[in-house]
Amino acid sequence: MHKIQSFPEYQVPGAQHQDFSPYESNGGSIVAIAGEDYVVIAADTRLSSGYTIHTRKQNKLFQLSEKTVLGSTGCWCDTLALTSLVNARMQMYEHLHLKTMSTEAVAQMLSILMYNRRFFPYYVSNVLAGLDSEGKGVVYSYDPIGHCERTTYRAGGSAGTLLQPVLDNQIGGKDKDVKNKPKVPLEKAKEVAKDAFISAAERDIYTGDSVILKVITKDGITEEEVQLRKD
Amino acid sequence: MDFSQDYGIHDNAVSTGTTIMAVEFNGGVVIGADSRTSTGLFVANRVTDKLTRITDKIYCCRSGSAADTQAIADIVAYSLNYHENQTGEEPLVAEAASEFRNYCYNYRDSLLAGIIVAGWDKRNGGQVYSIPLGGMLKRESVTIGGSGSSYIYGYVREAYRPQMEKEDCVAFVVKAVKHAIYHDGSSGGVVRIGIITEDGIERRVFFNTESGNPVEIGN
Amino acid sequence: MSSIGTGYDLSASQFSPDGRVYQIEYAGKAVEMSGTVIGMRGKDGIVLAVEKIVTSQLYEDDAATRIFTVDKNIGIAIAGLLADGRYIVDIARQEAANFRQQFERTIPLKQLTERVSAYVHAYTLYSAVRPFGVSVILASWDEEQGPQLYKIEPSGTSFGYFACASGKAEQQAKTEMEKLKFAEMSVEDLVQNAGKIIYQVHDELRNKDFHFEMSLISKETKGLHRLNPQPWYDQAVQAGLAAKNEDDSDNEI
Amino acid sequence: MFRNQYDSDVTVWSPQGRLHQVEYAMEAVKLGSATVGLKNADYAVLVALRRAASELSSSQRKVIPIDDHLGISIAGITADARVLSNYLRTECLNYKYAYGARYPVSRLISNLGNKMQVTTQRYDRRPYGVGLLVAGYDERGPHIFQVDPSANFFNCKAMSIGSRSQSARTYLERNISSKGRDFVCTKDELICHGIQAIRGSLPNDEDSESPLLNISIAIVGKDQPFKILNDVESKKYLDMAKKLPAPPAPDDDAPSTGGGDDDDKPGDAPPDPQVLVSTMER
Amino acid sequence: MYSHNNIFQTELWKGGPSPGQFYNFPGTNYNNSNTGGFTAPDIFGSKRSSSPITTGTSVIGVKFDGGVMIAADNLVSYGSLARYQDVQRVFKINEKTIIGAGGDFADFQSLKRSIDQKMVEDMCYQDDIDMKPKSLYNWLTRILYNRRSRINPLWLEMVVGGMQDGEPFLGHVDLRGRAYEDDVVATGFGKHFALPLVREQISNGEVLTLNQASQVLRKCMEVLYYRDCRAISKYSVAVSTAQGTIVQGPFEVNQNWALATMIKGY
Repeated sequence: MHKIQSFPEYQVPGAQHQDFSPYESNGGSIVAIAGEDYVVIAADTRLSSGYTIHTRKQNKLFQLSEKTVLGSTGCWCDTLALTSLVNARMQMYEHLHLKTMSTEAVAQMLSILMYNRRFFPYYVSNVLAGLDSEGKGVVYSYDPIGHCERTTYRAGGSAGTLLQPVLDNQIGGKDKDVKNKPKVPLEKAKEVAKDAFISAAERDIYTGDSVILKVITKDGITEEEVQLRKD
Repeated sequence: MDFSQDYGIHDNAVSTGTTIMAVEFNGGVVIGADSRTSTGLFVANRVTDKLTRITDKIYCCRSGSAADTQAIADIVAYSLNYHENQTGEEPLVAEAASEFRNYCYNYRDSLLAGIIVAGWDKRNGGQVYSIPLGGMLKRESVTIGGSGSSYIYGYVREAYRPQMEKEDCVAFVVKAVKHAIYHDGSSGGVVRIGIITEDGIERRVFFNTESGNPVEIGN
Repeated sequence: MSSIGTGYDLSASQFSPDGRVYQIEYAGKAVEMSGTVIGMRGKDGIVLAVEKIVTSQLYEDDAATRIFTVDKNIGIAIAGLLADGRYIVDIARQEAANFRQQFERTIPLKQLTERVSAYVHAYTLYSAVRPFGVSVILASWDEEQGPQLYKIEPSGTSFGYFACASGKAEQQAKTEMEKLKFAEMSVEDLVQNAGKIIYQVHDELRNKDFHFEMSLISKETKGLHRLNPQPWYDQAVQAGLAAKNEDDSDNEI
Repeated sequence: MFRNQYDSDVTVWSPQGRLHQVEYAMEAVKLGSATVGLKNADYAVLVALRRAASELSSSQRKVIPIDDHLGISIAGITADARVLSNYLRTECLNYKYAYGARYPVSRLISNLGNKMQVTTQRYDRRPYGVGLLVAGYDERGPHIFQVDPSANFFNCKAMSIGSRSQSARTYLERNISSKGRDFVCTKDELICHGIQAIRGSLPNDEDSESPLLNISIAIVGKDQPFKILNDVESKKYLDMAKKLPAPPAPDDDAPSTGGGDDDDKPGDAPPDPQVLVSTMER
Repeated sequence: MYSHNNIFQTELWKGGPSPGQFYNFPGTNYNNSNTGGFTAPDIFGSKRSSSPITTGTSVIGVKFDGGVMIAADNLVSYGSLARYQDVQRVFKINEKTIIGAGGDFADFQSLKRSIDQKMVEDMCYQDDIDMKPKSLYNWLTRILYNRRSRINPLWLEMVVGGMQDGEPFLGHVDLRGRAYEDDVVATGFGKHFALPLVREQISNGEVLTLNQASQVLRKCMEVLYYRDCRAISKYSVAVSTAQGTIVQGPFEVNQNWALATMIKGY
């Protein structure tokens, strides 16, 4: 609008120049926990900007295949664009190679897709959960520009920093003797994930309403929903 | 002392800081405008003609950057002339308005143009279209534009009657523009009027006097 | 036309010594082999009708349709190579869209015809392409302009008509149409005559099976181009069948 | 060398108003092994004969998935089919990306037709030497489309193209329901009809009862994404179909339905020309 | 087109379309000459992303039993000037889809022209397939995201509604391409004033009837008229049910100023 400034008599009264930022934080958290033969991934369903809640039932888990689920939060428009791109890419892969993309392959591709926008990043926090080619549960976590790390549990999104220590303690067994780390049974993983979200909803205004939890095993994917605080 | 810096004559673009207006009446449209063109505080032209011909029966009233609006008007006039040759029929006012809007919208970041398109065609009679900054398009039965228009919204809303007689309509437009000239520093000079009907345009000039006629004082 | 074998008839960019461009005329032959297509302009509506030759029992009724919508109130019927025809229809749609983008209204049919015929004509100028093997009938109707009808030939020439025909039985259809007074015809008259003509000109000895297709633009269709609209479609078919039976019984006597 | 002076280029009309190059391209379809497409109220099915190029090679792909709701089977030059299938896949992906929906089958095919038409009108191109049968499912139900090298396409109740496909078409015509709409039968029966139809197009020296009968079967329909059946499933349907009576022998008196023919061809067209194009097929 | 200092030019992914590069979107080819070369942003985005000038305020959409309803007032403002007071901001797209728009009205008119052209294309195919609300919603999301990614956004906030496979659909898209579906959505001021009013009514999972829906929208428009400086008292409503779509209005909101008589002093 520099032009209008050289014509003061044409400045529109009441019209303010609005700076445009392509980014917006829409909140939301993800927790994923992998076990020997399962992986649990959960995300809340609140979509908000600042103090405004847009919707209380936004699913943030994207099922990419029978064995892979992506949780994505942050700038919601980037999430939408990124996930449709991943879906398109996965279909192209399937046509080319006549098989469905493995979780490892999706993980690598996601990293590349993200890095492709290194200088105008997808402003999202991604956690990818799935079964690897040996049938073991696996979690990949990302930063917005495509750094990719394979782990067994991860919290991400607006309450990620709140929840990661909980997981370190409850799942990672960081407080225990390193040698006798207990294997985490599925039921415990689910309980920890739910509890984590109940706590997060207490302290993070961008997390709440309800949490959707998906469990991936060799028999398929099951889904359940737990209600959270709605204020 | 650098005169140009204080008065912004050389470094400011030429603007038709303006009052423009168009009204539908029962047989065509009346368009009107003041005649002041300014650069900053300096009146660059005191007898400007802001009623610009697009075709014989379609005119536009220009406000905003003089260069921008003249350029667009030239392009649209050329394009509609070509269109007329192609179809063998007189262009519609709506077609002219649509063309103006296309330029104003597509280049909205680079242009400063607020345009009123008015005219008469066989299909829809007299029509007035408003294209403000930003490039939206809206048909209205009466519309005003330019910096001076803000001072006369109340008057226009109060005094306008749908489907007026020609001379009533002319008087209404003259009076409205005069009010704007009186209050707006960026509008001034004479009131130029165009009356577009089936037969083409009839143009009149009203001086800024009580009667609208030239008056010499002191003789 | 003893052009064959002279070598002057192999390219659209070549005249023969007697001043003809044979490739264009040969393209016209493709039109003459096609099922008959007619367009008729009435008092307050316009109709297109087609004798669609059915070459396989396995096709659906709507397979290889020869009537297309170009814009809300503009229809095109094609005689000749259907693939070429569809391509022309695509061009026409683009022209209509461009006009709409520029002027925010539907393109006048006269203008659309001019644009499309210029395109068809361009394909008669170069050796790198061949002329379109189609004859294109364009129809439109609106409140202000009323019914409009144009036809474009493979050469790229175009004319306006009250009624016109193309394809196998062009002559026969024309003869039938010349008996009619179009300026006074209602929509009902139009569709019934369209049915009659198509059923009458169909040659059962050469092509056993055909499918009747028609479209209508008028006030009754809300100014929209509609393919096989009811109840007019049934009216046309009934009129056609009746006319055919009459003809058959004439022949027996 | 040439059969006549008007058949050298796709840009040359013959004095009869024919395009010999396009007609020759149509012949390429007849060199490919046969494929059948058919549908009932809810499903569309493709059945294709596969043949190996040599003893040592694997058999060619006859059925190509395009999208979840759509796939094609081919007869003719396989490499040309790949170009077309790439185009179709890209279109479907783009449509899905933009609209989050499945590309309506008829619209996709008419766009394909316009792409193919260009190759029949330019000096620097040749028509695609491949025929396609498209099986798809969208909000208008299941569809079978036949696409020719001439850039013509037809919405079909059922169809067969490829070598000796006439007998398959005869079978389809005789078995289509009396109303003449499409097949009224279960999904399993529909697939068996497809197999029966294609058995009639087997070369005489191949025993249609042979367990080695190498066919591809694909299905798409209501709540059924496009799927090529695996060997076990195919075997199941082959066995099921074998229990049915053998298809009627091609009837010499059967009307020439000319499914693969351009409908602009005059009724008294001369016999099919000898083909001079070489193809992938051996 | 190539310039060596353009960091986006670096090809990390060869073959196939580069990520995010899909076509069919108006304004996508900003280097393309036929679009007349819109002001193209440099690699750090346009230095002066345009501000909205002629704007519409809130749009509200609710689902009800068997349909969707979208309401917006009839004002397009020019800054603080209530400039155009009889403008439709809710539209029937076809028999299945309705839309309402707030934000820069010039941008919306441009988008609407693209949509109208799509409706003509739908007709041309002669296959009785109409664009469904979800498809339009998805398409708008892509367009808006595309423009925001070029730092040249279409300054819009839109509500898309209609019937999708027999079920009501209601979605919201904004200038960044942020999109979501819900039983009730609103834009601008409506988010703060209208959403609570509607949510209150459906808090225990109730489904509104058509009548209740139109009453609650009426209440919302009244409150917005009181509390939104860019609202007027005249509004229109678009309704979509299995029977089709219709735009109704303009209506005048109820007004109650009795309170004013009781106030004296500050």
